[in-house]
Amino acid sequence: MFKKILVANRSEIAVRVIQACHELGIKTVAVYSEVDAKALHVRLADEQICIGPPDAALSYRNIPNILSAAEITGAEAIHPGYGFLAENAHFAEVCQSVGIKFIGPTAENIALMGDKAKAREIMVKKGIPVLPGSPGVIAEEKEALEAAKNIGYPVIIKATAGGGGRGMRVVTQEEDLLSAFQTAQAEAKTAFGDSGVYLEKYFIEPRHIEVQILADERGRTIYLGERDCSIQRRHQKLIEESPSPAVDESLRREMGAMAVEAAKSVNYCNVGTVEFLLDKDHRFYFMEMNTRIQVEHPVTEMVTGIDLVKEQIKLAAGQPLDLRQHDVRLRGHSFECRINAECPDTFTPSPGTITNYRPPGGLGVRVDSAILCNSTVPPYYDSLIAKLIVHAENRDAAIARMRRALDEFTIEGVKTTIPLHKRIFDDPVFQKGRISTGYLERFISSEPARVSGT
Amino acid sequence: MFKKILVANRSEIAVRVIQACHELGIKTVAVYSEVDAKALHVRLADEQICIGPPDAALSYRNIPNILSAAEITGAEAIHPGYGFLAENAHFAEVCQSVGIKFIGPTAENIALMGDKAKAREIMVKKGIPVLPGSPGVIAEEKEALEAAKNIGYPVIIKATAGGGGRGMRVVTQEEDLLSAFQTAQAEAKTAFGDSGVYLEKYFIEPRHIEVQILADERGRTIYLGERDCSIQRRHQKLIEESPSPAVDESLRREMGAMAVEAAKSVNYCNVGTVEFLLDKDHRFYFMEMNTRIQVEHPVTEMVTGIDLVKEQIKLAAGQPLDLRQHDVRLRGHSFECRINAECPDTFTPSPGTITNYRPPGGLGVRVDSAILCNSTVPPYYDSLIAKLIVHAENRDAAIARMRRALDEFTIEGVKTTIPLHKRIFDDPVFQKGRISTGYLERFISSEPARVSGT
Amino acid sequence: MNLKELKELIELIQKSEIAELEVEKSGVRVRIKKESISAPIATAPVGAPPVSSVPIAAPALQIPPRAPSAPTGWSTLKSPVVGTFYRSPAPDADPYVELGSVVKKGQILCVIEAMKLMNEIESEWDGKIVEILVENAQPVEYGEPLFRIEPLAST
Amino acid sequence: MNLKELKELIELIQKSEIAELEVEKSGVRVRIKKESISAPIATAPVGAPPVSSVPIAAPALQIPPRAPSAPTGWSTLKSPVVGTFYRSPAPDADPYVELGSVVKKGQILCVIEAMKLMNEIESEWDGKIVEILVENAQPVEYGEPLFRIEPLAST
Repeated sequence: MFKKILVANRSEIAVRVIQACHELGIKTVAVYSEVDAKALHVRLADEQICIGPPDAALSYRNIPNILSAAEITGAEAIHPGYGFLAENAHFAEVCQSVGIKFIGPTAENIALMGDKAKAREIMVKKGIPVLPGSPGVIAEEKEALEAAKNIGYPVIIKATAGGGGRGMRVVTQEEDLLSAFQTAQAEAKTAFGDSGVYLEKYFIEPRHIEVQILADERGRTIYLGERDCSIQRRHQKLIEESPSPAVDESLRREMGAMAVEAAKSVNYCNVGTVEFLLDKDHRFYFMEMNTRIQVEHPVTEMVTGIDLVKEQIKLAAGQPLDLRQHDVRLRGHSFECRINAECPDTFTPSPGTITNYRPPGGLGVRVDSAILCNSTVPPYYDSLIAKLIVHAENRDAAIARMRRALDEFTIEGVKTTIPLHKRIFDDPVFQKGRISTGYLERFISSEPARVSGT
Repeated sequence: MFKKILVANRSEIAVRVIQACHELGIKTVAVYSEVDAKALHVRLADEQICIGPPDAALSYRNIPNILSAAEITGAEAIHPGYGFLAENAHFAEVCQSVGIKFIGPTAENIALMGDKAKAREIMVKKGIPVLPGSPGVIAEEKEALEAAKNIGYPVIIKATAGGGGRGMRVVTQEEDLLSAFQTAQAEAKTAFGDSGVYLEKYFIEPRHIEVQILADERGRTIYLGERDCSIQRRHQKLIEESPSPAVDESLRREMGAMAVEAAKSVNYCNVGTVEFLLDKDHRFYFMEMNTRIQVEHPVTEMVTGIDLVKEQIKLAAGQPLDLRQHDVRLRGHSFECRINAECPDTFTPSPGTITNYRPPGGLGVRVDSAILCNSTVPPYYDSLIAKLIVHAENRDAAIARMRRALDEFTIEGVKTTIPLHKRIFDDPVFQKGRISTGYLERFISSEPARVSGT
Repeated sequence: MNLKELKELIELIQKSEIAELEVEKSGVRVRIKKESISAPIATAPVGAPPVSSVPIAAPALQIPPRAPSAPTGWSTLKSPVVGTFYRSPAPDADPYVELGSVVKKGQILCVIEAMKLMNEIESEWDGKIVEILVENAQPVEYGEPLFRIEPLAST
Repeated sequence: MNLKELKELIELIQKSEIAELEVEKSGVRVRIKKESISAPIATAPVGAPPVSSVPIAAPALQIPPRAPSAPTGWSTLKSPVVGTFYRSPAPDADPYVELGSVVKKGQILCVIEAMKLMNEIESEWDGKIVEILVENAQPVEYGEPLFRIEPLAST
């Protein structure tokens, strides 16, 4: 096992990694930009090294300074957290070349999964369902009819040069295709000066379901249930839960097996997440694989009782996975709310000084945060400042627990997404688990216009 | 189910009860003394009623004011927490007479278990092992020999008028009894002017093990594993854990069955705890039954996943227990550290204003507290200000987690027992689980003398 | 502490011949005192506020005021129990007192019902009722102000 | 902050003709400065330690002073990288500069080894080396002060 790990990150995930290291008896080195000198991760670590100015490109993404920091402190491994250098294949490679263990999968794993077209190709080869679509631009009507038939209705016609909904047409049956195809081409031509369009499978109210996997160097790979991350705004997840209200035991086993297959197909090692789109008919499609610990990993920890960051470090140290698939048993239900320092109505960032902070406590409540009273939320980084996670015996009880925990949560000095979370957890549609990736935009637009929240 | 509950307590347990009520959709009424006007339980409750001056006898123990508060707010039930009126049979009776549900067992249950001699008598009748001892004062040598033989060596001779160790003699074998008996009588005569002595079983390094039970009105009774509360100073528990390192599955079943039998023998209903002394040879003896929710209930919640306060409220509302014994499965290991506002070396209380507060967070860490930044710890009440609870996959992992959580815990402005907890969790003897009720006094006296801690 | 407060502090130090500074927050407390020669603090020019009274984030910590304080000289009779406030002994009876009533110490001013018991509340002073702070049949908590009384010179 | 540190502070203030105090902890920062008339700080009697160097368990809010600030007029050259500080290009070579060396802007003052690369660190000013703040072969972090340089009037 490692004796000392450098944590190449900041905020709550740096704190989370330092906690796991200390529980494993491993010393920690915090790196920080000048603006983070008083941050909690700096306080909690055994050693601290300033690696640059506030701009992340010159500090938290500064590969030479981070590696030098590891060198002068004698750290044997680097934990990248998420974001910054976590999915930078070059960084993983340089780490390897200088003999420092990168806590994550291999540089090859990262590079491969970062190339979405290549990853998709491999999955297709392995018989894993991927998002159906036409291979490229479609010029001829006949070609469009054939592609749509192959994909299966409904399909969406999109402009290759497109954006903002223009040149887009959803077609639910064959007889409407040709007219929609022509309109889309004309619209694309007018809007972008390019009439090129392509076809994709159109999903009505899909869910974002992802499967957590753990894999050791010998190829033993298990899955740890799924997370439902359908509550998103502009592809930013806001609330996650495990298990998904849409996944039953048999679907879980099926998706789990596919996720394990996806990981094995690239000789994946360490923690990883396979993201699927799940349609209304419970068909699922591979979207991509994330080769890092994820923001929402706690909900999986709560229902499985497995410490993913500790497991991750043990796997990186070359230890064999001592868990078997049958050891993984889900218990209860867990939610995570991302508390961002932003206006809960306009979503504009709200950096500043936190003048009062009291996290909720009690049974089944977990808070991952790096907030200290009088600490500042600098404007340079991600607006995520805390994660509120609850666990209870079932989904209804977990909703009740989250509502009371949100009520108890005190953060003053910056605006946060707490009021929005409260409104979502009060919504009967959400409470019934009738969510999809379109839920949040619809929920927000259905609310009466509001003045800046508290 | 109740619509509104009055919480007749303060500090962390009042907060705990309010949290459970809100999760069940029940409105809450906080009562408070003048000094607690800004306390967290007052803030969190839906309604607040001041019931008297700081002196608890005139506020938190003021039965007329508490019942009037319930009356004017329309509360249907009163949760007494622990301490104050929680084991006051008269209060339970008055509640019943005015039609307000006392959340706890019946007044008869409380009265019976409050009468230690009577409780012991009932247990003996039911075949439950009790602490062996002579029935009363022993005057004759022959009588002493016979009593000692019945009890079994080692025995302890105690002065009936005694205290402070005088008139006490431990006897490990029969041939030493008579001389010790005579000396004890003489010593008792000199010290207290009364030569009366009696005999009791003497335990070497016993453990305090207690079994949590749940019982509904129809008599269905289950046990929820045990808690080891051996870490005590002057009979005040400081650290509790579940499961006990000294209890294996077969002993757990045996003690559980006895605890259930003890509860059933008095038609017990609601939550309760049966306290046993466990000797080195794994024989156990009934000590007493506590007829309330206990300070240390969280460790049981962590390993069983069962919310005891929610269960307690449901039972008080007359709902049948929907858990069966086979539903109760222990998972992992849990510790609780009682954080008292007192000097960690001299144990003198340290009331004052909390100038900085940041509880630890992350996986497997729970904090039950009512502390707010800039809140005061008044000198009028118990010094318990927070409970730090951890849960992990096994005892070693739970120790590692507690150590890191203690390191993370910031409380400034008052002295707390945190430094003492850190030292105990660093102690290899404690880490190996070699604890008994004598552990803490011995540990403290074995430490080098220290100046006032931080 | 904001910029304004800091400026005040600095001005104070600059203007005064003696300087006394006390800062306390979040567990750190600094007090700096500088005197020219050894003039006692009492010689500080009158009019300069004592520096230690600058309010530096000083949260009140004991009993919060639950009602606006009365004009100087008025006394406030507070409820000694929790219950329901009644101005008269029975629904159809006259109130014990009205606004402007002159009352004697020991005279009953109202009853508070608690647990079906009527607690008669007596005046603690000789005086005139100048405010009645609770409506009839309203619940009151411990310490809740009931009446404001303008004391009369003791006869 | 303990009593001893406070006493030191007070003594300092009392003894010195000018007083400059900076206390910072837990998010509150207070800086008090008093000068007799308006003499520049540089006229402080040599021998009295600069007040700002009193160690007051002072985690700074923004960029922490990792070394005492220099007298006015001195410039501080800080490390632009993380690595190991060497005063000479090779173990057996002479140091680039010594205390008192007069250097030109752009002149190499030291190397910092990072990832097996030797980063040559150049002076940003014409001036005289008045302090060398890091020992040879010691690790340095980003922004760590390396040299104090007394600038010379530009030629």
